Amino acid sequence: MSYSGLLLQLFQDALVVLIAPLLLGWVNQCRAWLQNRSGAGVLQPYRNLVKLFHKDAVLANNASPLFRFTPYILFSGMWLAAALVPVIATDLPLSPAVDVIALVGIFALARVFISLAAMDIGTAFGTLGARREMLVGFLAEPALLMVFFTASAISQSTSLVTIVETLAHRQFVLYPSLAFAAVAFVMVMLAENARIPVDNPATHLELTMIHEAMILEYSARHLALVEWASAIKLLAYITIGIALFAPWGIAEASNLEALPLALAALFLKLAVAGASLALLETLSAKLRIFRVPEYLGTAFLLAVLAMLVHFLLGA
Amino acid sequence: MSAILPLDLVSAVVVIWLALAVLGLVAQASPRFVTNFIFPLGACASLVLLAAAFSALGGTPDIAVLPLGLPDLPFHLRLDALSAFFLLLLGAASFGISLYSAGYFRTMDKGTLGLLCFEYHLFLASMVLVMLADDAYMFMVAWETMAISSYFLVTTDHKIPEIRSAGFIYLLVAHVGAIAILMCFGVLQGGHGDYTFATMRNAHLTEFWASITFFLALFGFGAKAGMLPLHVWLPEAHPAAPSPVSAMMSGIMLKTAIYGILRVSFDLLDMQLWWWGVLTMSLGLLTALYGVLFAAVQTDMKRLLAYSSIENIGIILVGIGLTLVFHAFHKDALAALAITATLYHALNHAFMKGLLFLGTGSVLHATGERNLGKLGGLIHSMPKLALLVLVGALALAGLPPLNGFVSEWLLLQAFLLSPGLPLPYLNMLVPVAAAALVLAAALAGYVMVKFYGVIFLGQPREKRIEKAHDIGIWEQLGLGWLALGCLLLGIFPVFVIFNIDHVTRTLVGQTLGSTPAQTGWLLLTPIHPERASYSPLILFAIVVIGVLFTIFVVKKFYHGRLRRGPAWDCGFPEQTARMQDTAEGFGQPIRQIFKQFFGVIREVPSPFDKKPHYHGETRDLLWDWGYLPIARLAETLSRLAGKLQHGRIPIYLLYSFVTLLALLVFVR
Amino acid sequence: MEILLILGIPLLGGLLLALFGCRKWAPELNAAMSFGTFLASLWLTARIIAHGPITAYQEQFFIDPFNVFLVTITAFVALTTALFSSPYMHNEAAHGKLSPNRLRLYHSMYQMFTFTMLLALTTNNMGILWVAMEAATLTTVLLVSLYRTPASLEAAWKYFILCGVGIAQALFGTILLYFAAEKVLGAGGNALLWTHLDAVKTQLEPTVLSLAFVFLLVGYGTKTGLAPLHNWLPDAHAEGPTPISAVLSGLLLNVALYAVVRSKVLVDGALGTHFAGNLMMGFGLLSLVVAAFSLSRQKDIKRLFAYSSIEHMGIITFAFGMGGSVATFAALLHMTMHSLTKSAIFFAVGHAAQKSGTQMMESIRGLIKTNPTIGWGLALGTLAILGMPPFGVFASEFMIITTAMHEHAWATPFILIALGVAFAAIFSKVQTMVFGETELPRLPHPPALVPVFAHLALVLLLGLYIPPYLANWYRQAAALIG
Amino acid sequence: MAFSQQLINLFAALLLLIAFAMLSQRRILSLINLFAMQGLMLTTSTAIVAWSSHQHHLYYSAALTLIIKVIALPWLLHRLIRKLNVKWDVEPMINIPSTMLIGLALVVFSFNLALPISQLAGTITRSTLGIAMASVLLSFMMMITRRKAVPQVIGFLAMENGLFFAATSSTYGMPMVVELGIALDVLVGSFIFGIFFFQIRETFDSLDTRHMEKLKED
Repeated sequence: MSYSGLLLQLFQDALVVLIAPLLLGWVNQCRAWLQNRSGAGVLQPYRNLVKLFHKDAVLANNASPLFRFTPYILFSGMWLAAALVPVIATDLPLSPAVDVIALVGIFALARVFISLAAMDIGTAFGTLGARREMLVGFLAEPALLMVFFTASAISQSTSLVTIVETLAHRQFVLYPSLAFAAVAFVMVMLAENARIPVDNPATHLELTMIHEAMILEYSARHLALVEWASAIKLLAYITIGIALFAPWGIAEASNLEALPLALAALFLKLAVAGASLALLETLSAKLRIFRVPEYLGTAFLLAVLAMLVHFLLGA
Repeated sequence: MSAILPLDLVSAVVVIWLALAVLGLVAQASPRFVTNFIFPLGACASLVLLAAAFSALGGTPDIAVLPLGLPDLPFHLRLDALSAFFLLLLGAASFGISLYSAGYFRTMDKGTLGLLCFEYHLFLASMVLVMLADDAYMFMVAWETMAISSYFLVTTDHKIPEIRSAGFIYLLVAHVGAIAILMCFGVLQGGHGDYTFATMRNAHLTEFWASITFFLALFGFGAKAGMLPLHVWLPEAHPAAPSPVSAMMSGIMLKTAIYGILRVSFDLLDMQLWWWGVLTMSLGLLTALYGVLFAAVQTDMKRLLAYSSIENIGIILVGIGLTLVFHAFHKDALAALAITATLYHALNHAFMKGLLFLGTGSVLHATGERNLGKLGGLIHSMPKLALLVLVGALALAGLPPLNGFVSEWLLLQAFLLSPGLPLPYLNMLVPVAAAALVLAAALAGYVMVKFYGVIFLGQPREKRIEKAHDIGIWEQLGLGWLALGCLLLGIFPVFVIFNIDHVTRTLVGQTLGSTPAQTGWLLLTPIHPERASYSPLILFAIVVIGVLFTIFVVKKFYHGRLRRGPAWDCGFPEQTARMQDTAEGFGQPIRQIFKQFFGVIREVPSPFDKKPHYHGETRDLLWDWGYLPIARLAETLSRLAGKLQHGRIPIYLLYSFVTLLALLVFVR
Repeated sequence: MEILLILGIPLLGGLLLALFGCRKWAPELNAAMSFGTFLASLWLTARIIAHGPITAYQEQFFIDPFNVFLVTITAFVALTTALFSSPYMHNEAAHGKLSPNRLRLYHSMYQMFTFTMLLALTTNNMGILWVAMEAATLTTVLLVSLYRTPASLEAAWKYFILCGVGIAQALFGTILLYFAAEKVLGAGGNALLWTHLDAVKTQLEPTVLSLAFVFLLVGYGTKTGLAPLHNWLPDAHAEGPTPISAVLSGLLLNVALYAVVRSKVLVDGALGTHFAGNLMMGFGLLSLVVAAFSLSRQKDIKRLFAYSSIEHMGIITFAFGMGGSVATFAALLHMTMHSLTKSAIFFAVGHAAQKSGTQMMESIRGLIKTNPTIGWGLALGTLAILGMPPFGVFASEFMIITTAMHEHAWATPFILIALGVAFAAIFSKVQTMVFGETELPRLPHPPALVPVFAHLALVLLLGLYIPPYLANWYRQAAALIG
Repeated sequence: MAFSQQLINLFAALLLLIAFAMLSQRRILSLINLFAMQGLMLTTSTAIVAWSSHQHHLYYSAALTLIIKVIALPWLLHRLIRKLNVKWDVEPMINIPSTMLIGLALVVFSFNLALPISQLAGTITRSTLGIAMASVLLSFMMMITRRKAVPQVIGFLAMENGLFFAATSSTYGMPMVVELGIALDVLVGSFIFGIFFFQIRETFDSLDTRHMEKLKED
């Protein structure tokens, strides 16, 4: 482990926490534009967080310690996940500790905790949200893993760094398997981050909501942490997508000169990804909750197909 | 006098347990003595067993012969790495369970307690003997003693007809399985009544007979393990038994079946065919999916856990199947990886399922309620239990950094590395299998959220549950031990695998590619650091640091003002705790999606009912498709056999006459 | 001398009890006589083990390890059954079910039955063997109809006719045997002596012997309860007094099978093929399967265990049929275990039925609660008979099934199914009797449970440890049978 | 062929004839008479065998047969019939012609079976083994086709006759001990039959075995 690596790791840790709300703001802004609204500006998520942190927390009478503890777990879990994805450089000292499977595990851990917290108060919304979240989770999680497996099969490794290194430095070859995987990944990402067509982050309509239903009882700093964690999660997913499907421009190991360029590439890619996400969301309609399993099932099948295609075509 | 061998220690533990069993029967007049003395002493014996097994892991096999058993076939004992590993599992899990039992059985009435103590320790001793047996006869004796003693444990509360029928089904399946195992040994034996495993190891069978042996073993041991379609006894028997017994059956006894499969297929048989592996893997996958789906729709907490045990056995079987495939193609490094994952998962499951079953025991004890629809909010009245069970639930859900994740991670690694098998179809099958496995694992998370959330979170659905008392010191010790195990097994996998390697070496002739000496104790790298690595300790540390850091920052920079208020009532003020979402509701999406797999019986009230009544039941379709037709067939046949006993002398004479004539014709 | 005692004591007992059998102390006298017989049999056994086979009284009696082992079991089970029968009969008399005259008949015939069994075992003459078997039928017919109820009369009549006809076939078989032997050994008394026959068995005419074996098998097989000749057995077991069910199952079936096995040895020698073995295997399997499937529809507890006896006789016959040292050893062991276990079960069943006043299983409930010893005796006995280790029945089933798997794998699916079905049928019924709730009163006379647990303890012991001298004894017997 | 052998063959044929007659007989009294006659045939043939082969113990057998089967048992049966007041006709379950046909087939079958064995016999009476076997099977047949207790018993005793004939004709008789034992058994058995007749009669008011079909599986 080199000092530069350590430095890089710390830098990325700080970076992901700080730019996550920005990304969210950007997506929202793009969406507003696409919907012919002027939008609240890309910095609105920061303002929200500041506002929430200043409020007094209100806790339900029968909230247990688990309820209060969960936002912290959620936040640090997501932070860890985002910090592990090689976004600007592949020389991350922490990355051997967690490979793609463990990454999925961390997401699952966060999901289980937020669901449990949602059930803690015992209101109708909380449990309903938890149930739906777990429903989405148990279908999305395998799909995500299969996407990862396809990439792993190509690179013969489950380590994210190795995957990225392999994919970033290959010749530009069209992998049909990766194409399938990419579609599946996007579908999973939409579901996992509570975006349209699975969930709508902007409404509190009881018939459809998932994520918002779970965090209904949170307020003030707890809510701030949860929201922030969601933003980091979105960032993490998008960076994973970038790492898997568009890793070009990433900095090589201990190559500090390449860093500015990599950073620029990252921001560019994030901007494009955020805009496309907004576009995607605007173009599609919210699904009925009973259609969600079909949607996710499709994603899962696509991911499995990706893997099969890989074995069939050897690519 | 040479040093004390591990085998001597293990045998001493058996003797102690048997003595305690008898002591419990003798001392049944004094329940306090039984709970405060015998059970803790039994737990101490478990610790000795743990230590002995641990020291035996790396050593050469110890052999002993007891002057008991059949003539020409005294009881042969052998303690090798495989048995040591399972003994370790037994010792570790039973230590916690016995400690817990010391507290749990306090309230039991006198006569029952003495008997229970007897059966409990006999059960433990017989399981040790199963692992030690080195000849078929002793194995079977120990095996069936285990079945009988556990049967009587299951039927402790025999006044309830359901419990009786649960016990009956259990023993029936166990017995049929045992006959199959017996037949399997029949093929393996050398003829002339030589039933020692040593002879069987040297026997050479043709492919056909080896396959027969394997199937018989898979059938026989699968019946005990709860493999599909022989799983039906499991969700009946586990809930029926007192919770420590359920914990022991699920945590330890099922593993004896795994031990048996491993012993026969890797030790006694001298060949492994790849399609055995495919078969085992397919059955394992079916079992896992089936188990987890049914777990998701259960409303009885112990049944839920029982189905979850089925799922985990499925995962273990997948591991065994994969090992067989690899081993058959001489990919020993991969086989080592798969078998390591399998053994690891078996060990993990003993801890997690033991913990959870004991947890349900405490819930049952405190509330008298098993139905998830009536529990809730126990985290307030039983905070200690809630914390300990949370560990178990997270572990069983397969979440990092706990132990369940490690073994699933290893197994997935094995799947990912499988390409390169010489058969293309197999290569295609593997990703599909991996997908199914991942699906099962993800569903396990669903199940655990339901399990934990409905029991411990929310508001108590019944008034009396609010006054539930928390667990006592014995229970805390027992549960704490198991929870600690879940955590330690989760964050020190390298150490665990280092020890499992001894077993791996004896089974598949190779160990994992890297040793701790090469990569350090921190990083788990099954093949090569480039390919995959995982360090739960670092992960755990980062999460803990992250949490602490966040808390610190939040505390530091922002005020901590907090006030309590009622939860939002959705604008409907007459809400009661009974209106919370139920366990059945939680399982509803699963039932909806996989409705073909369930036999759902529902009575839904119409909007105009004066006294609305809702009843929902999810049936195991295998009962209707598999078992009931068999039962009906047996019934028909027995009616035919009954026709023979017609009651009329001339008819009877005619049988005799016809038999005679037929034989005379035959002789001609 | 010992033989004289072994046969003399029960004969004397039969005569004495015919005179005094109605007295109050008759059951005790009965037990004392049986005890004397048992001691004599032990004496004989000790001598055989020490000196090997003997013949006595102009070769009319012949004792080798095979039959001495059966003599010991017979004497032992007769003793324990006598012990059990004493409180049982007191209870029956107290309930007014039996008059003093009937008791006299019972006790006298009990001793006579023991006498005929022992005569059948010790005689060297195949003809006398037949005579003793027929006499055994005659004595037990009277015992089966002891209660003089319509059902018991019917059972006894069926028993009488079916076994009478069956045993007549055995006589024809014996005649054919004599017919074949006479040409080698010459006419006269020696041609039916088993020792002589055994010496010349290879010279006997194979065609005649195979024909003879068919008749002998059908004849003695009827008494053994082999399907489809078994129809008398459940009726006779269910309707007679329970001690008689115990000895019928525990002793009579064994002795009948002994006769079949003796014949098989000769036929095997003469034919040099596996003809007799094949027949026995076929009958054994058929009995096993038929009995197993008959079990599940039973309502009467004694009928249930009667079918279980057929099942076990099937297993033993199958094992003898397989032949070879291991299977024969196992068959002998199974005979022992079955005798001990089944009689123990009948003892427990007798008390349970007496207690509830009915043999209908649906009326017997919660034994463990009202009378734990009976309940546990029945539960453990049932588990033992179902072949659960560590009880000894398992030891023999273990050897039989593994050997069958090795040598006649085609038969094992039948065994698997039959044992599974039998287990389901018996255990489901016994479980509900042993467990559950009940409000039954206690018995006027305390039951004799020593026999039950003595038998079960023996069975348990033999499942875990067979003493070397016992093993040797079995091995010698197995070697004789081949 | 020696004269004695011809005689024996003649009596054997008569024995078989009587077996057939019994099979077809409807009246119970005639059945008993036929049984006595069969016993007489048996006695005579035994005596002839004894005379021609100089086997003296066969004379005892003949005497025993005469006493038990010709005199004692028929007398006993007659007494019983009188006491029990049974006069009804015997109603066979299968009609007589078919019974006879089956009986015929049985005779052919047993001759066939006995043929190779008879070749081996060293005795002068070797051809009679088939007849003995046939009469045993015919008696068996008779027991199957009769419903009432008394004819069943007569069938049983007739079977015993056939066996006895087999013993004397094909082997010059069994050893004396055995014969005595068999005779004792037959005697005791008959007494028990008698006891049973009374008990059955007392309990069921009839000697029809149709009353005794309660014990069965349903």
